[in-house]
Amino acid sequence: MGWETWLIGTISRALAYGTPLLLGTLGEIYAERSGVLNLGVEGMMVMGAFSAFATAYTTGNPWLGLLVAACVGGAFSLIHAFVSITLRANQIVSGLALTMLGLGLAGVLGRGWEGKPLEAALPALTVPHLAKIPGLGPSLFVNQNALVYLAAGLAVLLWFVLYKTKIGISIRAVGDDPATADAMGVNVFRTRYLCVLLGGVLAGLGGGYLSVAYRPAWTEGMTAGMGWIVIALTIFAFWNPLLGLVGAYFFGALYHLSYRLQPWTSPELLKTMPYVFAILVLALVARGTLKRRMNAPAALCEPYIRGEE
Amino acid sequence: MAKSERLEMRGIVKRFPGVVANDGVDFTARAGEIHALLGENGAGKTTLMRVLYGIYQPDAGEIFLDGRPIRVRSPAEALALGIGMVHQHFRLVPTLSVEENVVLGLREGLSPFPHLRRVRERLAAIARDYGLEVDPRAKVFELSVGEQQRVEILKALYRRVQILIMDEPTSVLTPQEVEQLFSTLRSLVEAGLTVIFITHKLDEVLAVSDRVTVLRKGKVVATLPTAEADKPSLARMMVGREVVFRLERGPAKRGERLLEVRDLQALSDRGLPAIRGLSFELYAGEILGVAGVAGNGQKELVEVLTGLRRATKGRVLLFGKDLTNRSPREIAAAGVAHIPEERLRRGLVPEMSVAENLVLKGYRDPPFARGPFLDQRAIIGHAEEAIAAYQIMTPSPNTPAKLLSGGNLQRLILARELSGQPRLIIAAHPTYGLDVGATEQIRGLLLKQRELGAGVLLISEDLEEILSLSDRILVLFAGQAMGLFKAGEAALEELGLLMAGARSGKGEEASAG
Amino acid sequence: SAAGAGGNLKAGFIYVGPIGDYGWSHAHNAARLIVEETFPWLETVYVESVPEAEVGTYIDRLIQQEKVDVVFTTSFGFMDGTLAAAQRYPEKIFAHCSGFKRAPNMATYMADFYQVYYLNGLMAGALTKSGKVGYVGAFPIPEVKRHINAFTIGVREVNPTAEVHVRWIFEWYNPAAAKEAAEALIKDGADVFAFTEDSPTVVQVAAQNGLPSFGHYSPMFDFAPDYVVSGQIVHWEKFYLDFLAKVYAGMYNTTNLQDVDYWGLLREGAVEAGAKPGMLINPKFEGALKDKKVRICIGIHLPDSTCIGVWIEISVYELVMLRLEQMKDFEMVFDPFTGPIYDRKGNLVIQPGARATYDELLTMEWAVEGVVGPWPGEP
Amino acid sequence: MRLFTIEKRPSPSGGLVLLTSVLAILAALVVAGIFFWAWGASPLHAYRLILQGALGSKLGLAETVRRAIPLLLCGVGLTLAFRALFWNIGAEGQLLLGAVAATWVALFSGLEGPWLIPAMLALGFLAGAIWALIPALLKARLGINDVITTLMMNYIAMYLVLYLIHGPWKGPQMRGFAYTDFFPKAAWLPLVPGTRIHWLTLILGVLAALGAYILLTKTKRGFEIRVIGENPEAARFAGMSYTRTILLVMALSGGLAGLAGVGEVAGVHHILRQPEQISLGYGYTAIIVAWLAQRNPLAVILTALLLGALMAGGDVIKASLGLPFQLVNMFNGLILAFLISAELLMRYKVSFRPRRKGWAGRPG
Ligand SMILES: Nc1ncnc2c1ncn2[C@@H]1O[C@H](COP(=O)(O)OP(=O)(O)OP(=O)(O)O)[C@@H](O)[C@H]1O
Ligand SMILES: Nc1ncnc2c1ncn2[C@@H]1O[C@H](COP(=O)(O)OP(=O)(O)OP(=O)(O)O)[C@@H](O)[C@H]1O
Ligand SMILES: [Mg+2]
Ligand SMILES: [Mg+2]
Repeated sequence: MGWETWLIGTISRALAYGTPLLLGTLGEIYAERSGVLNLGVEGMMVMGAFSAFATAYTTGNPWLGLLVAACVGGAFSLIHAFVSITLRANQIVSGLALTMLGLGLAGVLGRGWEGKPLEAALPALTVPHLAKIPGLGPSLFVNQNALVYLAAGLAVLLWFVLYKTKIGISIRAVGDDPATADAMGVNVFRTRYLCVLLGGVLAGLGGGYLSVAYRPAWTEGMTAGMGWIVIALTIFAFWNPLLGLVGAYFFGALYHLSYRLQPWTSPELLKTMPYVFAILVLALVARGTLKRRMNAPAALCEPYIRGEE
Repeated sequence: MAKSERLEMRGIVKRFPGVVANDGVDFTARAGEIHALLGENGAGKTTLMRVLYGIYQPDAGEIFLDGRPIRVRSPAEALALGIGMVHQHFRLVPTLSVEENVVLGLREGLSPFPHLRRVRERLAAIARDYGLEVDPRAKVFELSVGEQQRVEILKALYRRVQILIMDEPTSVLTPQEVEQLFSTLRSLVEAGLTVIFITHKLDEVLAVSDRVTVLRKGKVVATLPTAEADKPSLARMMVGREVVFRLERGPAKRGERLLEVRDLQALSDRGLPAIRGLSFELYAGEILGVAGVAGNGQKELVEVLTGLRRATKGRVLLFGKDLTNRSPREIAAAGVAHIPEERLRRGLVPEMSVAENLVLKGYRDPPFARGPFLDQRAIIGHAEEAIAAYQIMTPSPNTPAKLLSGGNLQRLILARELSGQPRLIIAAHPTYGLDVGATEQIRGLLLKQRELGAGVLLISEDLEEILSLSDRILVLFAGQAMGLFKAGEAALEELGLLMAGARSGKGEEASAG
Repeated sequence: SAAGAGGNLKAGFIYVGPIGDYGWSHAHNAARLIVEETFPWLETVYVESVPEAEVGTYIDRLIQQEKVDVVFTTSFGFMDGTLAAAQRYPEKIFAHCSGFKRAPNMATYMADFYQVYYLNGLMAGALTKSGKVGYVGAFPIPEVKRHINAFTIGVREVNPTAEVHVRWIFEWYNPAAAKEAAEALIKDGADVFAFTEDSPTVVQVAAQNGLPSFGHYSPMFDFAPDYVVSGQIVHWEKFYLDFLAKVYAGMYNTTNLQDVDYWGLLREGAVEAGAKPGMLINPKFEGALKDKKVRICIGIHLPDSTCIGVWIEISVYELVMLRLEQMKDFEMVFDPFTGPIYDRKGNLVIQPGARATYDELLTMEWAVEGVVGPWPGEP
Repeated sequence: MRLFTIEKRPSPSGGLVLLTSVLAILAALVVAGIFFWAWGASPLHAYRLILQGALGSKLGLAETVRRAIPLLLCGVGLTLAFRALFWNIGAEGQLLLGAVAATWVALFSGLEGPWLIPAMLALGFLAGAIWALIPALLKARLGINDVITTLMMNYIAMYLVLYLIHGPWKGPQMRGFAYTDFFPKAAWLPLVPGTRIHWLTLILGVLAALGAYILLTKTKRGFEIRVIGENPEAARFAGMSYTRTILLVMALSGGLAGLAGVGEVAGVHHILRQPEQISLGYGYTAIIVAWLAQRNPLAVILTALLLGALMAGGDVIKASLGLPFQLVNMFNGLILAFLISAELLMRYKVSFRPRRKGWAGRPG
């Protein structure tokens, strides 16, 4: 088989598998940019997956399912926001609690929803004319979900907002130096709440994509650790939505290749790559000015208490 | 002098646990004036202005702006009312660019986009008008301190403030930069703004202000036109008694050479050269003052000498031994005491007890340790002695250090650092932020160590402190020695020139001698 | 002993996965519900998602606190824990699914699909156009390898040059992994799918790409009515009904289970071929299967294409029916693992005319000719 | 409008800590009770069963203690790391490495007889320690975030175990299934008769708790650990080596988790199997254990037993109530969430009245 078909196949799968990762990562980037580490991504995603499926199944409308998933993910993230921002509790522990809670709750609620085929799945599209472009067409425009393009568009939009708008400046300021942002009249609490909320909404949406588009069915624990890859990806992307896009597709490609390359290499090796890469990337930029420019938001993980800088 | 009272604060009271920082303060300021707010450390200047800027809510009192009563609930509201403040510690996000910092928090129009081009144009115009040039695209962490201050002023002006509060703006500037700042301030008041200028330096009050209000212990002593004031009278008002401008100290009895620094080089946190070929010597029985504007390598020098930072080149000989790049522990063990710049951040463990803080360095050795174990009884006993000897006010040796007041924290540090009879004391800003009593006590302690034959390396931004304590003065600029003077030889303006980077032949000669 | 002879019985079921996996544990639980419904004297309890090493704990709980008389443990990983418990509680009855260790009070049981996979392989061989059939396997263990080999034998019987491409996901249950494995196979050109994994993912992926597939374990017709050709369906209740009835009647007791080993194939009705119960072949595919003709040897078919017997030409549809009847026959006149069979390295693994023994089936590590892809543990 | 005001407390008293912890657990019980109720089980009945199942019988008690063993070992290690402000989320991976090392000793080292168990313990400790030293070094030398690295290392450890059991270590006696062969009997940890409690590891856990307590409160090293945890800058200033201390702490923390791994494979499984079967999330649950103990190693003995009881109670949820097992997960999440929220009550004084004077009041 020619290398073009390999490339096309890999790209097209990278988009499909990378999309839920991308959605989760975009959200986590915003949350972390505002200074809140949310380790509850897995929990929010799985809640999103369940609620999307249940809604789409009952109403027959996958888009409604996605909407509900976004709302549920958002609502769930507010628990973390409340505990870690308002109550100033430890963000790490709160995030872990959220993951446990989400996996448990989705499992409990999801009882009885297993083994049901979803008629109203989000259909895969083939974009009429673009699909004919040689090479590019089949990689990007054949048999993909609308959400794939939505997520990619969102990455660009969120990049623009973060780097080119006042809102983005406020978010970055809140994550790097909340005291100064506060002094400049930026509402630190509100900014953080909104960013965490956005993180939850996008994680929920990513979970929803899994259960109504990627593999239209509900089974408990169906996120299978994606939430943790999202945490790794956020670092890998240096908290930049565009790099998040690249990273999500890269990890998507790796995941695909761990099956594609099975005749030649051990799948465990390829599957550890996201985690190994996350550590390597951190080690690579650990020194010098790179660190200043590309490092984690300075106030990440630190609850902001006015007057306790 | 304009007639109208633009701002009036009446009967402002602000209490903190254990202190009344503002005790019924009346304060007025007019359009088109520079109004100096003078007072000692802890007099309540910053607190009063923070009340005005909406950071604190007063416990009593009212504020009028152009005759109308206002309530300032937050800095955002203050800005909306045309009140801006440049803090002692800058409020800039280091990773954002200058223009992004200017835009931060701005509520101008409905568009979420910051219109950076328009920002840049207006910034350029303001900068031109008031002599405040900076590159709008530079990241703040790449700027010098003086430039950062300019960004702060630009930020306020961009928000069209009518009242600009500057909290001790000169402490981080060279005399030349101070001059430039003053001329900027003058052009601001010519344009009709009100500038409130916080300081505890008399010369600055006389040099720049139109009127002055003197605060002491949270109360207003007087408000008067600067023209009617002079240095001694202001000083009396400020301190509440006659001020001796020179401390009594005997002549130096220079002993053996304790410290020899040869062609030292080191990098700053940002990886830029911070110390660039520095050489000097320090002898037993003398105090060597290091004068210089903040950010010219003082911090790095202290850190290299105490083992907290690596020298990239050069040598540090302590007591004749080469201790370049040795660990803090080895250097301390050799007999070097370190009174650090950042008391709470570096010098103490706030959550731990006074007793434990007192053995922060000595815990390794007897009598505090027996083998791998700590001897609690010895540690408490030692704490009780130190508390008595250094008059540390604390409920008990087991009280967490964070509950102590600033002066007591510094006494605690001195008690610890001076306990092992050090031969060399490196003191960074030892009296910064302390009240007069504590300041005098601590200066006295340093002089006593000098009498006992120790050498003292004194780093301070307070020129007056340097001049009054030092036997010799080293001027540091951009990581290099600009000159070395004997006490009494240095004139203030010459020091100022050197601090600003101008070379002088005389300094070179002195360093040879 | 509490168990047996007339008194009411209480049976405890221990599952390794969640009952909602729509695979293995789901199927056992469905059977549990059937037996409970059928026998008025029977009460059941179950525990799901039991970690392998915890089986002993849960048996203790079920026996000491829930007072059960019979314990079923349904995962290979439970084997030694169950054996230890059988020794701890000699007065209770145990049955362990998929293992090979027994005791006087511990039987074993297993329903195996290899014959069904062979039937599905026949159909897959007829339906593939690319000559590549995709197979997603959970773990490279003998059970799955047996399935793949039987399936491949079926494929090659109809389509001698076709290949079965295998990808492993190393998990019983991971929908995303199954999906990407299936997608990888599609990218490699596979156009018909079978799998051994506990979710309907592969069926869905194939259908999304307009490709036919075979369900596994539970009826998966509903997940893709236009694309599920046939599949494997298990009837664990066949075993549970028989075993519990015999315990109730006192035929099985705590002393005579040492050699009780249920091995359920088509003949026993423990497994069924079909897209859903009663639908052997999805009517949508009947036409294609009837159109495809093959020449088969009735007799002994040697590898050099000689036939000791007669050659006949029939449609694949008829062939499936024929083989099904032969395997269901009490004599089991046909079995896919009948020699000569060569592994893909060219070794003769089953002598001409011989059938794979029970032991050979249970320890099967080799891959037949036609299997393409990684094969961990290949001799 | 703010509904409550918050002021910092100097230091919480022991009684307050206990009270708030108990309150948090009660709150979690109430919320979880709603789910029991919604599932058609009377919460009171359920809790009674759980209590009985975890503590009210010999079987329950034994199970509680057995589950507490890995929690105790990991939890003590985590208190040390947390005291030094090192966020070790990686006990799970360190535990797995201990299990891998023990397996190697048992099956491939060629050692025999009485040497096996000591060698397994030693190598398990070492392997866990080495695994933990990687993120320790990365933080001390390069300043890389510890939460992230320890978390990522868990996954790498997981795939390492998977690789081993599918590849080189797959047991020839396992009929092709992905397990190693059984350990020789000499490599099985002795049990308390009639239970599954591997007492050797239990004793090690209690000793570790005592040792860690003495280390922290009575020794020079412990003083350094506490100073570094409270104020790393001051520690550097005082000439304490951050690198050395963090390496020591993480070696102990990872080593203890490694011992927990040895206990699980040598005391419970006697083979190496799928990672999520070897550790039932003990490394993560130990975070709750250490947190509940207020990072006090002695208190870990109690909190490990408490969480062990919860896990044993979870067995009852599954076995006797036929409730979905995820309720256990949910319940743990709830406790954790309430617990950290309750910390606010310990560290701050919260008064539920709106501030009259607008903006936050306490300040800059
Ligand atoms: N947030 C606070 N909490 C408690 N006490 C405070 C607080 N801020 C200031 N104080 C106390 O109030 C008093 C006045 O402090 P303030 O900062 O206003 O003095 P200042 O005149 O600005 O001194 P300096 O010259 O050192 O800046 C001091 O005793 C100080 O310790
Ligand atoms: N709290 C901290 N968090 C992260 N990194 C730190 C922290 N404290 C120190 N480091 C980093 O750890 C490194 C080593 O610090 P350490 O105090 O051990 O220095 P050292 O004593 O000179 O080294 P050595 O132990 O090799 O002699 C330094 O690069 C420092 O930046
Ligand atoms: Mg001040
Ligand atoms: Mg060191």
